Amino acid sequence: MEQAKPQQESQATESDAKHLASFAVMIVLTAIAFAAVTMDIVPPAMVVPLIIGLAAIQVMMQFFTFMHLDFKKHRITVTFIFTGLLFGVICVVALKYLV
Amino acid sequence: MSTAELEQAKTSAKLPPHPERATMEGRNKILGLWLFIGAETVMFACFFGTYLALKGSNLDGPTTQELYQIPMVAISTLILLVSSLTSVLGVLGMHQNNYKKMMLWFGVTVLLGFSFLGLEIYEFVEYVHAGHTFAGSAFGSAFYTLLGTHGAHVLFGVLWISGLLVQVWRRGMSLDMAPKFFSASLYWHFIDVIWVFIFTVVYLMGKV
Amino acid sequence: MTGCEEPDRTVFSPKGEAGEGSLDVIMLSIYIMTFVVAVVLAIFIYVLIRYRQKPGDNSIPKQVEGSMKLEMLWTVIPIILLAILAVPTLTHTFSLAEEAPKDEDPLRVKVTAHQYWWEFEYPDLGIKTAQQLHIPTDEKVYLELTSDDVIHAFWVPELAGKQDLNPGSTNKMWIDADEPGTYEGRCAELCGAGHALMNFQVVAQEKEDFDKWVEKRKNPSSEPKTAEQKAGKEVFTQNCMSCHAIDGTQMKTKGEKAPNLTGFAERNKIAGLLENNDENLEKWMKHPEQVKPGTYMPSFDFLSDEDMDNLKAYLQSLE
Amino acid sequence: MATLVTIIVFILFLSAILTGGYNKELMDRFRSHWLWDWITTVDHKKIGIMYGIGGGFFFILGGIEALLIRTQLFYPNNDFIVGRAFNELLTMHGTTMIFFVAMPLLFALMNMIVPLQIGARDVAFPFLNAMGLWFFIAGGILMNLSWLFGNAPDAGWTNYVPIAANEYSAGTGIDYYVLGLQISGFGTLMSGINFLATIINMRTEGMSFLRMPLFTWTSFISSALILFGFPPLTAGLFLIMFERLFGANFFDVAAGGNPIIWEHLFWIFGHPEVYIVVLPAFGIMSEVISTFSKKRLFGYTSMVFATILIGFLGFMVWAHHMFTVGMGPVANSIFAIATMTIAVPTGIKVFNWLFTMWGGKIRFTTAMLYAVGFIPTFVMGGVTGVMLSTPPGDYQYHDSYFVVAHFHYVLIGGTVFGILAGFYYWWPKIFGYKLNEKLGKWNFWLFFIGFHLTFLIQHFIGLFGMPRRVFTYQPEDGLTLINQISTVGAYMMAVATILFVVNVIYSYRHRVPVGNDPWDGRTLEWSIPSPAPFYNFAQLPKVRALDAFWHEKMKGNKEMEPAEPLGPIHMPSNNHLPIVIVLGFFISGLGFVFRSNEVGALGLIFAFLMMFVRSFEKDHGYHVETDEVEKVEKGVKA
Repeated sequence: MEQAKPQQESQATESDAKHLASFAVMIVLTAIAFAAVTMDIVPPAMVVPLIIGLAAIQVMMQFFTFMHLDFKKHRITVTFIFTGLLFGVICVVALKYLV
Repeated sequence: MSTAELEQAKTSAKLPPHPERATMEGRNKILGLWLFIGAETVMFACFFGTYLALKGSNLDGPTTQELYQIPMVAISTLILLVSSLTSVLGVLGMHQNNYKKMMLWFGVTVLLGFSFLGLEIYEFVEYVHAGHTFAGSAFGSAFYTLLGTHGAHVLFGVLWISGLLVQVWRRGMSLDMAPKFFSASLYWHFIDVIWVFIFTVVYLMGKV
Repeated sequence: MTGCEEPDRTVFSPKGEAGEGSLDVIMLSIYIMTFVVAVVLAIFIYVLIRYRQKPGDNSIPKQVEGSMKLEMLWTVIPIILLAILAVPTLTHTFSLAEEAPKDEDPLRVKVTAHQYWWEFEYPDLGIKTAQQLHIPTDEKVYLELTSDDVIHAFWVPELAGKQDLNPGSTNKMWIDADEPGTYEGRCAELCGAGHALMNFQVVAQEKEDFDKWVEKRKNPSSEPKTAEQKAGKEVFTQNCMSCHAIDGTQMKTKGEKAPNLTGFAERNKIAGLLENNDENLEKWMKHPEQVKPGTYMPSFDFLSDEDMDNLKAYLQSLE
Repeated sequence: MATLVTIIVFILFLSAILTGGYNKELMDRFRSHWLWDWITTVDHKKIGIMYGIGGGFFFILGGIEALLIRTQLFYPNNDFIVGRAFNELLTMHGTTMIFFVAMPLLFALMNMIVPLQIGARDVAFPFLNAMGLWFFIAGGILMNLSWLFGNAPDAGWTNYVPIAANEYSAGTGIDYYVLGLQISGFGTLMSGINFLATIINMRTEGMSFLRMPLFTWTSFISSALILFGFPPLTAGLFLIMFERLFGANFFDVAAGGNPIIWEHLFWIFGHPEVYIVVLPAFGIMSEVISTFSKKRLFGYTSMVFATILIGFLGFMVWAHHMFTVGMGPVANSIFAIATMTIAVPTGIKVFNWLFTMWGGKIRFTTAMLYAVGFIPTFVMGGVTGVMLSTPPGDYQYHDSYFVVAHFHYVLIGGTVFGILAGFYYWWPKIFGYKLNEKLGKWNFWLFFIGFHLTFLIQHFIGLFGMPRRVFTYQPEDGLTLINQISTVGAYMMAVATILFVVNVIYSYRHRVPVGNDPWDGRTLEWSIPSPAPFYNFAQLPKVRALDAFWHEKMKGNKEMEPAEPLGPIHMPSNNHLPIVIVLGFFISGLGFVFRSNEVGALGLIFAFLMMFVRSFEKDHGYHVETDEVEKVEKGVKA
């Protein structure tokens, strides 16, 4: 029972500054993605993998900072979310390439 | 925490640390919302897949290259990313027992959500004038279904958070409200996550 | 009792290489599966007889947790059996998907399915026919399958397995027959009210017979000879021509909405279904909806008896 | 006109609710009625019973449809029901049996039993649970209204486009399918989330994951499959709905669409769906076999991991339903191999069941008969499943009666046998008396023999060249006799079903109360009184081993050791909002079916408004005081 007890740990780690910092990183990642597409700075073949990679990083950041998902404390939640992501990716790939 | 303590916490202004997980009800709610997010992920994946399969079928309508306007997308993205930050600041406010801060940031989130929706409607109107309509082609249908579903989620999220704000405004903060705010903010982040993929897969890849 | 006739189109008596390919895999899987079922049944029956609770025996059996060895055994053996099955499965999957060779000049047929009839076009020979597919024996015929409306499936159990006909795209398969004969085909994908009766026939002929047939189709005798047939052609022009075409005549428009009727007299079946005789032809033309529910063919019961007789005479003269 | 009337009635209704301008006295009488108690209940056991009644009703409906189908096929060129009407029958039979029979009946058992097996007083979301029930009922009714109000859906339960598009399926038949399934699908998703949260969060002290009974495990995995399997269906149904109602073009080739998208979305959902309905049945069989062999389940851990593996692999194999679609040999081969691998964990399960019985003391009660009959039947369905996984073979089997035979072996031999076994097994726990065993045995043998008579022979009908979903065949096809045998078998199953209904009535009339533990059970549910009291456990039990109750019994204890002192028990209060919210969705669905977007939108607005009302509700439930608990416990034991 992973979530049986209310967590009593200190909340010092949960500062506004930390969240602002990760927000800044997200903005930078987004800016890179937009720049990669609108300007000629990346070889054309690399653009799509690059921006999808950036999106994936951003999603992980949302999960683990903004959404307070903790690998150790919420093992089952993490399992379910990642299974969902895996099945989602399968759906996208199948619809794109098998249709 | 014993039942008596919980009863007391329900009425007092000072909530326990991590109030959203202090009750079984709260833990269930948060877990349930996470599971729901897992399900929604797969549903959106299906819409993304459909969009990818059909994005070339624009018939007489404009292509993705002609249609999408990057500056507008950039503004939408910025609005939604900032709203994600404001909603997490609201949650932090709740954790710090600072309910003014919580209300303020969630209020800002609602405003940002509405401005995103306004921008999206404006964008759709532009597209329709450009000949990109829902029934015009398979591309149009897939595009508006994906974006429209996301927009509907934004609308629901905005209404949800507004409802919670009204509740706190009328009755004051309580232990019951904590998981509700926390789940609403989870939902809001999820909407943002979907948008990250929308601007990547729909808009940016439509320009590559 | 009508049920005593033998089934006429089983997958167990393939008349071509493609059907045999499927049957190989089917038979291998049946052997393996029979073995599996036999093992399970043997243990099952033994257990049921041996370990019944006897009256008065209230002892508590030993609570066994499991057995690593046994569990490994029934994990590994199925894997081996599946591996045995997988090999021919994969080779046949690829051989059945073989495409028409580019350098040679194979016989290609474009099959288009419609609600509820089949159109067969030989693009290299310039022939179009319907409901009855003619192929030469001992030769792979490459089919290009597509649909005009909804999804159908092409199935001639004795010759090959199915392949879907999707609107908007073309699927490929090949069939062959190693002995002359008529093979029954069916639509195998639910396609609407008339799905059950969307039948067709494949006529396999020796190479020279097939060539003769091709010649005849290229130069069909479609002009009426007797007065009756001439009158029948008149009825046809007035009533049928907007949907049906007949090659080899000077008719102004050629309908594409319904089966091409060139060489109608040589078809074994009317509408792919009824035995080709005058009585059935009249039944079909007068009440098509009763014969094949959902058909787009309108009823021609308003034709006078004379017109109907003339029309039948003309259609049955088409060679 | 009809639209106007609906809108007026709707507005009156809405204003009555919002203003409280209704007859107070009448409402009070209404509220004290037992029916109101059932309609507003959030008790998982009552909800389970209502799932059972609903599922049973649709089972009879679907069964009648099946009999009509088999009657039409009794002899060649029969003209009893042909053409579109036949297509409507087969569509409604398939859809009803899967969505409105198999799933609700399993939900019935899951609702009744899972909380008891994990030592919980309730499910995680009692309110959502009630909503799930009403969504199922609303969806089922909406879909079956098509028989009354127009033409029924006619494109098969797979509902492939383009035959499901406006152009080829005239009228509103398919709209009933789309909206009915959409509505019941919401309910299913809610129930799935509810069971997942319940099993993760609400287990009692000591009930670790690897001590959970197999039925709970399979319900858990099956709920996870619902969680990820239903969204693709939801997405697909939205696409079809937009296409039919609002002129979208996902599937219309002329407008650049592609019908294959639907096939993929449907089967991405459709294959896991098969496991959703068969896994809980595996769980029931595991419980029944273990109890009536008086032995611990052989290889419990490998059973658990086999279940997880089946669930996971179930997502990777959907395209084996589409081997003939033209995906090419590479994709076909990959999906063929992936499909074959599922045979391995399934095989593990079968042998583990056999070896659970090995060395045991087998008692042939009706529940056990169903479990025993299930093993060879399901093995038949399993081996034909492996046969179907080979593309070259599948080219022949696909869409023929062979497939029909295969999935009926899995769905009846697996799911229906499982459900019946579950009912015979858990009936005393829910109602406090057993079903009659003698009638039960008649019921089993008739059903078992009728089933094999109907479907064994259908493998051959398929191999002899008869496609599925055809309303007739030709006399010269040589298929007459075997079709007739199949029809006779179907009627035998119908008699068996009637016998089950008779048994339910007879057993109720001649009910003899049973104690806590009528079967010498092994799991927690047998440690509490029968019927289970509304609060389930007076004191939550402490679990010390797998088969917790058996463990205590072997140590000489009569009861579970409590994990908490006797105290007031918190219970959720009844609520009428679930049915009211669902009513909004139902009206919305009906509105869209009748192509009235106003009513459709109004229904949705009403539903969301009611959800808002729910969010503002301050409902903390109530407490059952200790003396009342003691009174109930004594009353049951006396």
